[in-house]
Formats: sequence, structure tokens, C-alpha cells
Amino acid sequence: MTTDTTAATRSASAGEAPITVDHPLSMDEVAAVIARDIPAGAFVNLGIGQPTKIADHLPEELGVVLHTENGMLGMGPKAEGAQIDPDLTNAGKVPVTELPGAAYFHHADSFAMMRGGHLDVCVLGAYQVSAHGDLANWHTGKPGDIPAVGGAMDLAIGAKDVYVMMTLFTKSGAPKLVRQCSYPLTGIGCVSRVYTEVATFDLRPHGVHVLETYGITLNELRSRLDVELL
Amino acid sequence: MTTDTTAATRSASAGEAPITVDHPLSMDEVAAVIARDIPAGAFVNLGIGQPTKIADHLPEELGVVLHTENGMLGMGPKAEGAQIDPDLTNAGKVPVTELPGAAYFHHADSFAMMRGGHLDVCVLGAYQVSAHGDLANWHTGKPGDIPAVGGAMDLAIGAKDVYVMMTLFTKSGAPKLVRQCSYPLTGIGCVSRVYTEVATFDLRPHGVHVLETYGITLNELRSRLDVELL
Amino acid sequence: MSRTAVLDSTDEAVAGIEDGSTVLVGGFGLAGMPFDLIDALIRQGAKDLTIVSNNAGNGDVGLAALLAAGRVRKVLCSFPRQVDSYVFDALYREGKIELEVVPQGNLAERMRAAGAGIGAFYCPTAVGTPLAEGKEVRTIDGRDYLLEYPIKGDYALIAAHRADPMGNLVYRKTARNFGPVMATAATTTVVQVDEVVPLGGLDPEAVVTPSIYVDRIVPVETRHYTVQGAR
Amino acid sequence: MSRTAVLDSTDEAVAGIEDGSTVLVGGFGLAGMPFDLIDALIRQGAKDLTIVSNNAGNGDVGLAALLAAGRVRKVLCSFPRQVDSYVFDALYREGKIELEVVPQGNLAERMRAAGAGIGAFYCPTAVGTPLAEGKEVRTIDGRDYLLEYPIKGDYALIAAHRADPMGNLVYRKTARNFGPVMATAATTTVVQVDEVVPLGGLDPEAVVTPSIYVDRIVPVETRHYTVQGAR
Repeated sequence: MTTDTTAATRSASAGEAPITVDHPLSMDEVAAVIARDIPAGAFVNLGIGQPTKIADHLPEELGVVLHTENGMLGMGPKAEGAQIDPDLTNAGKVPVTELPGAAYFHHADSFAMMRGGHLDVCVLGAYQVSAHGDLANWHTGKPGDIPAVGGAMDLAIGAKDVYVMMTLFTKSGAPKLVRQCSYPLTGIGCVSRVYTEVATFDLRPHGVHVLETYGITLNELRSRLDVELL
Repeated sequence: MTTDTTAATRSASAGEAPITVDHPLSMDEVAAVIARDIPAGAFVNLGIGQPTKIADHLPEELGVVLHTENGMLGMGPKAEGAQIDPDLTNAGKVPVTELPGAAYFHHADSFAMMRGGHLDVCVLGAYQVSAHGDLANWHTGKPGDIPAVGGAMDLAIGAKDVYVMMTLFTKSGAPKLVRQCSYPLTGIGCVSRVYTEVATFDLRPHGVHVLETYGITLNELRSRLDVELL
Repeated sequence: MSRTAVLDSTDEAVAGIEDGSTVLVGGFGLAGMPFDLIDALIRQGAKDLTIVSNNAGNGDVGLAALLAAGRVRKVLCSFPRQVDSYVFDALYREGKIELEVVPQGNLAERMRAAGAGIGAFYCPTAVGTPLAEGKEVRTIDGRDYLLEYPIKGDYALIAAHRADPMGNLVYRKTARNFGPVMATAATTTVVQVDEVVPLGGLDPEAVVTPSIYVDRIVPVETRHYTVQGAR
Repeated sequence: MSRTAVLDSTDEAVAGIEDGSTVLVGGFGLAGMPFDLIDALIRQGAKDLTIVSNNAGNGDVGLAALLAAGRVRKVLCSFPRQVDSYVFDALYREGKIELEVVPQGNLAERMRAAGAGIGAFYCPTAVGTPLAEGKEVRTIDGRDYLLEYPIKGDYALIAAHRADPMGNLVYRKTARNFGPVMATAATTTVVQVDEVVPLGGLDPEAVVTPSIYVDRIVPVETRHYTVQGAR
């Protein structure tokens, strides 16, 4: 299926104003911002961890269909209590539910779906993203750390749009949107948008466009990032 | 599944004597000879045309499972009368039936099954076979003839054993078991056995072994073929 | 609401197919052939088409009718020559249509590769044959392989048995054949079905083509073909 | 009679697995993990194994128990490091086990290639990353791809939901995961199932793994795992 490309984001089509608040967002609010930008009827993979929260902000009538890499389209909310079935989990191994119109398939078919470019959007976490869309999210590269890639590299190169959801700065204040990634790469030139607690960035061929800021000025952002902002 | 390799041919395991008759066989009798050599429980593809007759000589208790390239395991006999279903045909587009334990799959899966070496035996017709197992069965190579390959090249390289069922001579008396094929090839070094109306040949690395003759002497065979017979 | 369109007419289903498109057409002989969509495509008028299908038409119907209408520039198929392929045969002998013969397994696997994002693959089929001409050969673990590239369609026209409103599909028996592979390999996949069932009406364990691959669905009255040569 | 063996005990099911074998082990975390077969493999005693599986064990059960028993020389997997992968973590840090990290999609596609007779394929995953090191790069239609080779198993140990006596299989929900792919990629495929149904008891349209890929079947009492970390 194809999504409605005339309405690239729902905010645009619905005429909602961009979120412009005077405080940094919680990660749950970031999830809501991302949810707002997912087109109606889109096929979406939310990776593991933080981005899976986005599902809570997608109204049912939007008809977004969730893909999970372990072999399912039409994944429903987290399973609770008696719903829990050990044979039905998401990619993070969390028990989930099945929505009407779901379909199961094996791993080769699931990754063919990803890698063949059929998913409209995937949302991943990241250690770093470069201004030209390189993604680093699978390995710290520290000696002694055990590498584990999972489906991250397949998602990075497969989805039509790869969104990153992350804090803009590390705990020590170092920016994670950078000129060049210093962490081992997951994919090159694959990220189109970066959603953070203080700003949303659109990575375009000619540079990084700031779409929205939350509790920070553009000048302040410029002073804390080593990338050129448009 | 694996077939019983300790009994390479049922005739051996059942202690039957090889067929040695004093007249050339009809093609229906050739089909019976081939059927005799198909191991119990084997997964078999009978191509199109003549070889499909072999199915009539496979007793049900042998548990041979027939594959058809258009997406089925567990193909049953030709459909008759009310059984005819236009959605259920063999590779020759002839209506067939379904046996208990059948499975349907799509074309890529069907040819993955073939090309991955999972079929035990396939039986094909041929214009020519060379002493070292080259097969020519898809194209006369005559100017004006429209080439059509179907699944022949996939079967030729895919099955564990490729048997050929053909008359040994053309209508004009030219041998079809040859030193080098003059017709365009379907596959190289792929045929292991050749079943004809006058003899059965085993193609071995060191030469062509005559397993049985029907109404012809070995000397007569030698005089009519340009290949060395062991 | 999924964005798969469930349409009322086959004419809407084939709307927008441009001249010069590559169209993947399902079916193995008559089984799984999307007759109603092809009839609509003939009415729609797109020409200069490249058709990818297992055969090159039977009798005067379906693909054969599209060929007879002069809309097809080139056919990629495994088995053009059949007892009732006289429409194709005549066009070919008159030099009015191009033919590329592709082994059946390569036809399927090359479309799968297009749908799965594989750039190319090494394949054991056709090594040492005339169909290997011009292809790169590589020896891997002592066996020779040919390099084969994906076949991608602008459109796929296929027939399935049942769909749900999201676009999930199931097929019937050997009419399944190329449908599921073609659905993955085309930019726009158009499906004629015998029946659209309510959402939840298909078993998620038994869905063959998931909705993500399906763009347009149109229910058709009956599958008005019998066995080959009988119509 | 098909030659797939329906066995009474998991010990018979894993008989003959040689030291040094490559064993494909199904499951994504705990879902689809063939616990009973792994327990039998531990009793059987084969060592120096290469294990291909998505993860490298969770908690103290299944694959983790096999690792703890010191039977595994090398693991090919996509995601070894998990909250409860302490058995693997310790062996790895002590240098007692080799690790090859393979992107999950490559793991699946490389096994599919082994089962489908593909010699190698060009794949877009991991281009420009550390996992591309040593791999051939080719540009096709302006995009870069890495050359990836098949992963073939001597044995596959998988879990399915139901089998018929011929060996046809169906799975349950996301426990399907790697099972169908591994079944095609191994010389000998061994399957633990919740239930063996009579011949004709599976819908031919809904069979996921056809009998041709299955060598040994053993019904097990219950699937005695719950959700991850809960056992």
C-alpha cells in the first residue's frame, strides 16, 4: 500500500500548529510529536525501547499498521494480565497483542519486507546522528563491550523514512547530533529526521533544518551544536 | 526429509529381478521401469508430458510425494469429471487432484525448493543427453523455433538425481545418447540416468554403464551409439 | 483505516497505468490469470508495455487479448510457446514483439529480489547454456553460478481468492503461483479477488500476502475461465 | 508413507549429532526456542558446536544451558547482549567462546540462500559500517551492496505448533520467526511440536513448512516457558 504523499505530515494536513513550548519535552512528549508526524495508513516499525512509546499516541482511526521484525504486521498494544502469550512478543521481547487484519510471517519474509523498502517509517534510538544522516546506534565501540546489532542495520537502510528519537545531549552535555559520528556506524546517510527533547531537525541534502524548538532558542542551539543549522 | 539411501532402488531392496525382456518397451513400460527405481518416501518432480505417466506406476504405500513446479507438494492423480478445478493444475496445465498432507506455496518458494537441492528425483524428457550427463531438452535451436524453457533448467540443476525418459533414437534413427550434445544445452553434467525403450543407462564419472537392455544386444547397442558403454 | 483502496470497478483499478510501463501479470497458464484486470487494461489503452509473466498468452483471452490489441512491446517469460499461444507466435514471427526467455525459477527469484531489496544474486540455473550468454559467472565453493539482477514492475496485476479491507490476501490452490511474489516486486499492486471479507475474516496465520504489498483491490463476479483450452 | 520420522523421545530426535556440527537453533528470545531439544542435546553430549541463532541465550535455560555446559565453540547471532545473557557474557569475556555478529536480516537471508541454492547475494545492509569489513562491495544502479554468503546447518533444531505425520508444520504467532527458514537450510531438520495431528489435519493452504524440509518430529508435553525473564 502507499501512504498519502500529499500530506507528508498529519500536522500539515490537519492544520495543527507545530508544538512550540517554553520547556524541554519529556521523552513521552517527544513520542507524541513523532506520532503527530506519522501519516495516516502508514506502515511503521518502532524498533525497541523508547520509540515503542509512540504507539500510545497513534489514534486508532489513523490506521497506522505496526510492523515488528520478529514476523508480524498489525501489532497491538502491550499485553496485560491474561492477554500475555509467550508466543506473541515485539522485537524487544515484550508481550504484545494482535489487532484485526494482522498477519504473521517468518524472519526472511519479515526482513525482505524491511529491506525491500516497503515500510513507510521506522523510528530508532541513537548514540549519534551526523548532519548528513549517518546513524550510530548499535555499538559503543568501547573495549569490552559486547556488540549486538539485531535488526538495526536492516531497518536503517530499509524504511522509506528513518526517524531518530533521542536526547540531544549526553549526560555529560556532549551533543549527539554531530558533524561526523565517532561511534561505530549503523548505516550511512539514512536518517531523515531527528526528534529530541529540545528540538526537531529535518536532515536535508543541503543542511540541517530546525523544524521546532522546545525551551531553547535557535542561537542557544547553534552555540551548543557543531553542525550548521538552517 | 531424507530418503532411505541404503536402498538406492526399490528393485534392489525388494529383491526383484531387473526387467529383461526380448522386445523394446512401450513408453508406458519405460514409465513402469522408472517407477520401480524411485525410492520409498522420495520427493519427486515428473516434469511435463511423458514422465507424468510414471505416477500411474507408483503404489500409494510407497509414500512418494509429487512436487509440481507451480506450487504444490502432494499432487494426486489427474482430475476427472467433477474433480476438475481450474485452480488446481500440474506444470503441464493439466487438472490434477490433491492428496492428504498436501501443501501449496508460491513460485519463489517452489523454485527455492527445487534449486536448493531438496527434491530427490526429477524425471525429464530430452532431445539429447551426453555421455557425461549434459542435457538438451528445451530448444531445438532451429531458426524460427520459438524458445521456451519453463522450469527445465531449474530442475536440471536442482534435483539430487535427474533421470531422463526418452526414446533412444530419433524417428530417422539418429542416437539421442551422444558424445556431445548438438542441441542447445539445458544443463551440464546433471543427468544421472537415462531410461529408453531399448536400454537403461547409468551415467557414471568413468563412463556409461548399461543396466538393462530390452530386445537388443549389448553389441547391437554399441554399434548404434557413438559412446563407450561399460 | 489502511490506505489500500477497495474499488468498485476494474476500470478504477487499472487507472493511471502509463504507456511504457512494466507490468507484472500473474498466472500460470490460465490459473491465477487476472482476466478482468487485463480486460480493463485493454479498455484503458496503455501501450508500449513490457509484460512479465510466466507465459505469453493462451487462446484469445487475457494476456493473449492484450497482445492481440497491439499494446505490448516486449514479453519476459519462461514459456511462450504452447499449444494455444498462436497470438504471441504470430506477432513474434512477424517481428512485432520482443521476447526475453527467462528460466521460470529465475523469473520468480528475480522478482523476489526486487521485492526484498537484494541488488543481485548468484544462481546455479542455466550455467553452460545459451541463456548464460553475457552473464557474469562466478565459482563459489567449486560450483559455477550466474549473476542475476532483480526484475521490478511499475504495476502488478494479479488474482487472489479473498482479501480483507486492509488488503491481506489468500489464494486458492495452484492459482497462488506468481501472485505473492509479484505483489512484492511492483510499485503499485492491483488485485482482483473473488471476495472481500470483513476485517478479521482472514486467519492471521494463513495470510499469504500481507496488506503492505497491496494497493488496490477489486472484487470480480466470477472467475470465468475453465481449464486450459476449454474456453 | 513419508520418510519423516515421528519419534517418541527428544533423545531419539537429537541422536547422531556429531561433535563440531553447525546447529541452527530457532527462537527469538524465548519465543520459538526448542527447549526440549536443547535439553536433549545437552544429555546427548555433542561438543565443539557452532550455533546459529538470533540470540546467545537467556537466563539459565535453553541455549544458555548449552553454553554453560561448555559445548559451544562459536555463536553466530544478531543480538547476544541482553539483560539476561549473563552466561554468554561471562564466557565471551573469558575468551571461551567465539562470536560473529550478523545483522538479523542477513542471518535470515543467508540461511534462506542456503536453502534456496543461491550461491551468494548482494545486500544493502551494513554498507559503510564495521560489519562491512572484509566484504566485497559492488555498486548496482548507483547503490552500494555487500556480498553475503549462505549459512548452512548440519542440523536445525526448531519448535513448531502442530505437525502432521508427513512432517508439514504450522507455527503460532511470533514464535514462527526463524523456524521456517532454518528448516530449509539444514541437512537434517529436527522439530519439537506441541501436537501431531492426523494426516489431513492441516489446511494445505496454511502449511508454513512443507514436509520436504522436515526429517524428525517429536511431540513435547508443554512449552514450559513464559515470558522472558519470568522463568
